[in-house]
Amino acid sequence: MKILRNRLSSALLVLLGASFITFTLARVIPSDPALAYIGPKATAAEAAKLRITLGLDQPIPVQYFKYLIETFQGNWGYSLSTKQPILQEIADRLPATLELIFFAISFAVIFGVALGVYAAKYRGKFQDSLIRIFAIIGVSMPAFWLGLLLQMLFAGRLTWFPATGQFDIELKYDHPITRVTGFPLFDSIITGNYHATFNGLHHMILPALTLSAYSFGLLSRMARANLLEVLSQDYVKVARAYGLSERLIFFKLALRNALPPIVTVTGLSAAYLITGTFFVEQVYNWPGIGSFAVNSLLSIDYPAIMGITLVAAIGYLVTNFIVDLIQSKLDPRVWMK
Amino acid sequence: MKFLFKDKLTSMASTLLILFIFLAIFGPLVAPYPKEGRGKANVDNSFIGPGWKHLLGTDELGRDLLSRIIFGARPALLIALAVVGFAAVIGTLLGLIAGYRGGWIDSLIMRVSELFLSFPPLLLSLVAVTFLGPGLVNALIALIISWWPWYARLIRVEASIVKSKPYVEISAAMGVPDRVIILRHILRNVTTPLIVQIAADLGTVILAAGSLAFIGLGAQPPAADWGLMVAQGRNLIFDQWWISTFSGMAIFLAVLAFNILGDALRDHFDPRISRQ
Amino acid sequence: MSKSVMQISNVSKKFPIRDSKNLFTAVDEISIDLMEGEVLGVVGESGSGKSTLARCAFGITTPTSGSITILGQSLAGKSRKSTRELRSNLGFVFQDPAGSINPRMSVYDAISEPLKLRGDSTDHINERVTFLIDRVGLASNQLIRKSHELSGGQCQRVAIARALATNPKIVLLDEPTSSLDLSVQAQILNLLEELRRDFNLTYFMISHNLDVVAHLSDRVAVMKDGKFVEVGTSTAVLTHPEHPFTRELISVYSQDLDISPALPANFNLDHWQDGPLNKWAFQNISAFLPIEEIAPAIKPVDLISAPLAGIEELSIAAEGQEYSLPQILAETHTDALIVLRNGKVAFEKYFNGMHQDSVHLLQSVSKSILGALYSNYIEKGVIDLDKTLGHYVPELKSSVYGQATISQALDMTVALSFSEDYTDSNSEMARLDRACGWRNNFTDQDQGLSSFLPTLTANGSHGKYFQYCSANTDALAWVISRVMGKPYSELIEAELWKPMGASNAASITLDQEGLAVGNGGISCTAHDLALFGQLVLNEGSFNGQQILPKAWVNATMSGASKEVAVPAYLSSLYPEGSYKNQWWVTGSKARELYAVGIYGQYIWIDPSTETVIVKMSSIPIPVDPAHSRMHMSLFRAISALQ
Amino acid sequence: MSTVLKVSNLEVDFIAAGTVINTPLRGINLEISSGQTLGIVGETGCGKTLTATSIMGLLPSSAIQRGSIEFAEHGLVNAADMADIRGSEITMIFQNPQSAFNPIFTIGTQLHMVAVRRQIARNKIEQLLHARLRSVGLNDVKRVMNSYPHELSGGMLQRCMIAMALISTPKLLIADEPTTALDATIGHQVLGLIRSLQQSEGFAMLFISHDVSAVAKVSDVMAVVYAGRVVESGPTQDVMNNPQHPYTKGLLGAIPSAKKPRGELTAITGNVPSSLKALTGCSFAKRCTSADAQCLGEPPIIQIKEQVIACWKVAP
Repeated sequence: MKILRNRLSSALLVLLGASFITFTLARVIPSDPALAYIGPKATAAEAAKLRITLGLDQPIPVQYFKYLIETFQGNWGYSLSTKQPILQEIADRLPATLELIFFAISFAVIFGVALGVYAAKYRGKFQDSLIRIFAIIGVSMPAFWLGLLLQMLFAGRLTWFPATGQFDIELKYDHPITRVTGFPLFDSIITGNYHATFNGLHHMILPALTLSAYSFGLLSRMARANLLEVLSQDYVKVARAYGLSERLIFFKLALRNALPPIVTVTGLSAAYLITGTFFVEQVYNWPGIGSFAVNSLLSIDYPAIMGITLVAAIGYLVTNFIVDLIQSKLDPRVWMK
Repeated sequence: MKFLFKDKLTSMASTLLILFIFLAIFGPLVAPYPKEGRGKANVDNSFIGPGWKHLLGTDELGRDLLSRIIFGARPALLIALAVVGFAAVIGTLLGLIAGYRGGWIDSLIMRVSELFLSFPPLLLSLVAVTFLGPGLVNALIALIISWWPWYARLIRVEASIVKSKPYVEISAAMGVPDRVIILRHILRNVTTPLIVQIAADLGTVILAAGSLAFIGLGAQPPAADWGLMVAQGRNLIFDQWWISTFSGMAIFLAVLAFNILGDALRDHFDPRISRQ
Repeated sequence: MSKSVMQISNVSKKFPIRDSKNLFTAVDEISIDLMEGEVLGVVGESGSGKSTLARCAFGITTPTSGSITILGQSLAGKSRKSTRELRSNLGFVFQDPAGSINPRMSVYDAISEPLKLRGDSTDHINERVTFLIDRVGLASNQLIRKSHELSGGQCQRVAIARALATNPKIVLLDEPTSSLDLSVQAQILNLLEELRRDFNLTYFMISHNLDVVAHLSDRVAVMKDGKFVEVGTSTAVLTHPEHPFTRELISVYSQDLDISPALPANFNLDHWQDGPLNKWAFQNISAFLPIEEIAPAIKPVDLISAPLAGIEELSIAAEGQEYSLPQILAETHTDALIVLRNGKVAFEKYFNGMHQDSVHLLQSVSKSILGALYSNYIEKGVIDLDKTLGHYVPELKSSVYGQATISQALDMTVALSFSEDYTDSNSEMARLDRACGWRNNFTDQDQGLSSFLPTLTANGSHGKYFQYCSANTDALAWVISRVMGKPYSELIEAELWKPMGASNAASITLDQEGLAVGNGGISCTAHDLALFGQLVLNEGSFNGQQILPKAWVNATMSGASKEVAVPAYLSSLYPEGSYKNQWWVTGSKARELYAVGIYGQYIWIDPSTETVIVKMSSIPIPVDPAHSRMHMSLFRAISALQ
Repeated sequence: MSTVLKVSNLEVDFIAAGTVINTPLRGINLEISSGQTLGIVGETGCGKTLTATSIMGLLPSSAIQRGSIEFAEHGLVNAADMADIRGSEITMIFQNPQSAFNPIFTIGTQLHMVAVRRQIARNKIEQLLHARLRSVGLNDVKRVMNSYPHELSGGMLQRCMIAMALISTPKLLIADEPTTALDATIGHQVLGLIRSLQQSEGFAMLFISHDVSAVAKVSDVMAVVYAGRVVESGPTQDVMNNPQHPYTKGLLGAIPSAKKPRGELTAITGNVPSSLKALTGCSFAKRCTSADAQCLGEPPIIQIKEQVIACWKVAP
């Protein structure tokens, strides 16, 4: 329990630091938020007035302190481009992104780990080399390019999958999704709107595959490497000396031992996916937080950028926390460290 | 250097890398249309598909894509070297101090780098480059900002391992000054992991720089930048497919080559995690 | 008389413990002088603090307290630069040969490093390095090599050459040969001795290997837990070791191997208390049950021997028969018998392989020790006799002990659903044994006392009748350990064993969670148990101090209230008998008091004749009325002797 | 006394890319009778551990084994036969108890797995493991079973390892440097334990160590191995008191002790050869003070009473 409290307090500290870095970047760097707010055509007088209303004339630490308090109170400001509350914008878009990440990470874990294990089992053989080439291609592939290629091939040429969006546009009229949790695909399942579910899955495949390529490569490499590492340990030799079957040694012992690092890497790739969505959503016009982020970045919508950064940092922290939690269940030595 | 050609895959990667370096240096001399490579528009020739005259086709402004890609090799390699170089220097310096000195300065340096590492990868660069203003140099700075902590962390761990080696303790006990110990004993013994990390990162930086350029925060037109070129062809992907496809291919192959060689380098220097 | 080149005075080094405010003391107040030209060897096991001591002495780390003087000067508080001159008098050779040389540096660079630091000219450096490399037995073509091209022995030679570069006076040898093969170790040891002679070096050597230390050193210091337990010349330490640890260490390096059998082949945890297995088991509890030690006094009390005439010739009438002493002792499977008369040893005899220093399980005599222990805490007001056990240990609240008071538990008047049947493997007694780890327990139930005791329930009203239940004592042991926040064994040690001057370590068995088995788990020597008996006889005053409250002893001797009903097995033996404060009282005119344990363990105290009798036995069955009567007759006969 | 293990002319080659790169075992001959301990002593790289690996049939695929191994009533056995024998009739304890146990399973789980493999009835396993742990002096059975390896000391883990080795009541126990990773006093206790268990259980033992005094303490017969060959073997007392082979003499003379004058230990010059690939004749010749041209030929086997020596320079 004490450890949990320590973890939480250190997480808060990290968030504080992260928000400070973003804030500093936004304020100290010579781009004028006021100008960004009212556009380049504004007069100097107008800009000065706005600076006062926005509190930009006050010293940076005071501004930061104010920002912190307001953020904590849930007042994350208004987007400069959409003029909507940031929190609202993020809440509206987050579910679509989380669904995308969920499918991507599932692809990556299932195929990555399975192929990594397979490669380890046949190390040095043809299968192993093939999987390793696949994996290294996965980690070398620019997501935005892969997205375009898949789009061109499977949506453009073969028309097997839709090119963009999370659902067909007509769906809104034919089979509207009743909002329950806000997660559209999930809501479609629990409300029994299977037409929408299938449509959503159909739309999901290309973006999720694109997004998962890097994590897939990472995971299969790590799974293979860790498994081989475990297989070279003394305790595996002992297990062999005591006549335990190779099957048991490989699938029950070694795989179980290799699991903790695999979980760590899964967490790490989930973190990669957070920024990965920026590019993939851009390519597939996915109505998620990633495309919102890119638009905000391009329009220097600084309240939105700060909000998104904070959410991403929280997401990263939560991922790490979950990883640690699983880790402590998997490896009895974790809490000792 | 034999390990760079130890098997077919590695040899292919090495060859590819040599080709990229060659193009980065001599690109203007070998590009079929050097002027177009530099950015000169030739609107009459726009959107010609791949063929004998234009091996990889032409873009919206009628420029020869092959020449553009050849011209893109230099900025791609330069940004990779610059980012990794600066990040490694800053990170190594801080890591050495933290690892050797320990105590409060160690805690300070490590807490600060942890803060930078608390963002999902690339996010900090994206935010930084936004506020710095789009452009190649700013993208470079932004990437350095988010890259140095990795080196600080790596070198700190390595330095604290070397620090506890008997030869360092003996030197210190003999009265050798810290500065000399850091340079003579510690720095020299952290170079291997440093090189391995640099090799592994070069490809990743090219990928990251390409990503920044793709969403319009990196190099700006009319620069011949691979990421930018993919972005320019993005909306034409269904019809003028070659623009994005070939420019992206350049990024992919460069990253792939670096990654394969990074693996080879690591296997060579660090047989612990070698994979047969 | 040679002069001292290094003085280590009261040096301590403490390290912070992770996640704790306490400090770990690696080196604890060590003082020693290093004489010119001598080899001082420090031997100890891993974690003994020997390396830390050496590192403090040679200025690699700073001690937490204490001072170090090298050649009359101190390193403390001075910059590294200003002490360089002094440091050039020190040389270092460490354990890890490969780690001693920077893998990126050549042998030449390594050896010349201290010379360059001193600012020697290149010519001089070259000359010196060539001299050194030859002196340590390496060819000069090795100078361009790097450490990974050298063998372990060669690396160590390079390390020695570097250590000698600046003509040091004192050289630290930190496990210099530990990672070398035997034949290479011999080369290095020979080299070290040769160099020492030629250059008049002083060695401070540390090693875990007594052979190596003894071979090379003039003086040996044996280190354990941060302290020197023994310092002396090599011969003296090896031939006349004083400290037990030194003796143990020496035995490691001798030819002997202690191969006393671990467990008898027919050992079975379900039957070890019964004969004939108990003949071995009662003396070897620690071989099969987890125990905690109860340390003896630092200054043990020696009892004066004053043999009482006539004991040997005693004839005892029991069970309609006349027994001679040897006969009755054999009949009751005696392992030890001690008789104290007026505080002197009147008779002492051991059987079945026992001797003065061997310990024997006390079984329920342990309960009476708990009774005595409680008296102190009751007097101090730590424990309130009228509070319930559940009051002190909340886990017991919902059980019978939520209602029963401490005093009822001490007098065994708790009305408890409990069958004290030692032979029924389904009785509560057997369950208690399983909980204590005294029987095999392959069920999920009764895993430890803390899971068994809370399940006990009442079957009547407390305080009305005497019902002997071992569980009461275990609950009481738990209570006192919880109240004091210390293991039960430590309480006995602090309140009884040390004050009364016990000579040998006793022990108590633990359940799987580390709770002491208060009902019968103590083992001790017959001699120490007799001391304890004498302590009670003396009304709690012994060894020059009042150890137990006088009033408690008197109250105990008076027995329980007449209103408490007594079972037939007791009243048939002693018509006025009762049970008070975990002691049995005969209720006769002699005011005899006794402690008894199954299979024949006794303390018999007769104040009327100032007699204490301790008997340890291994009768094959737990309880037998005939044996009880024989013991009564035996003790009364001895006590009656003039 | 019947022979439990007989190893004749055991040779091992390591190959890489089709060519032999090293021949670490150049003809090992060993024989162990039931209830007896054979101690193998030798320095780093002499092939002690490889001999054990070879007997267990656990050589890596890059190794080629020649010679014969006979085990108890099985007669000649190959690596495939060994798959059924190891872990039941032959068990092994290892040098480093900390790494020999899997860090993420409790000791109980790991012992359990071995017991299940030995096809011990499920309801008997618990009882058997309890008895085994008690017999190696671990009385706190429940706590030990529920502990993870990092929660126990090296000495306790080595006792657990011994308990694991005895689950199947083996005919032969191979102990590979079982005390090297332990503190001297703890190691000494473990040696005593192994020896007393051997007396009560009657298994034969192959005890491998670089520590001559440990071998002298526990073994009935000993074999001195140098560079992949047994150079001298015989009853331990005879070899220790009356060594014949120059290497054995050197090794015994190299043991430091307070009784030997300082600076006068017998130091064998030079180092152990790093590769034995093209070695011919006596492998010790290069470091031997009494070697001459004759020693380049394969050394004869000389028998003096019960001692067997492979040397040109020892007179029968």
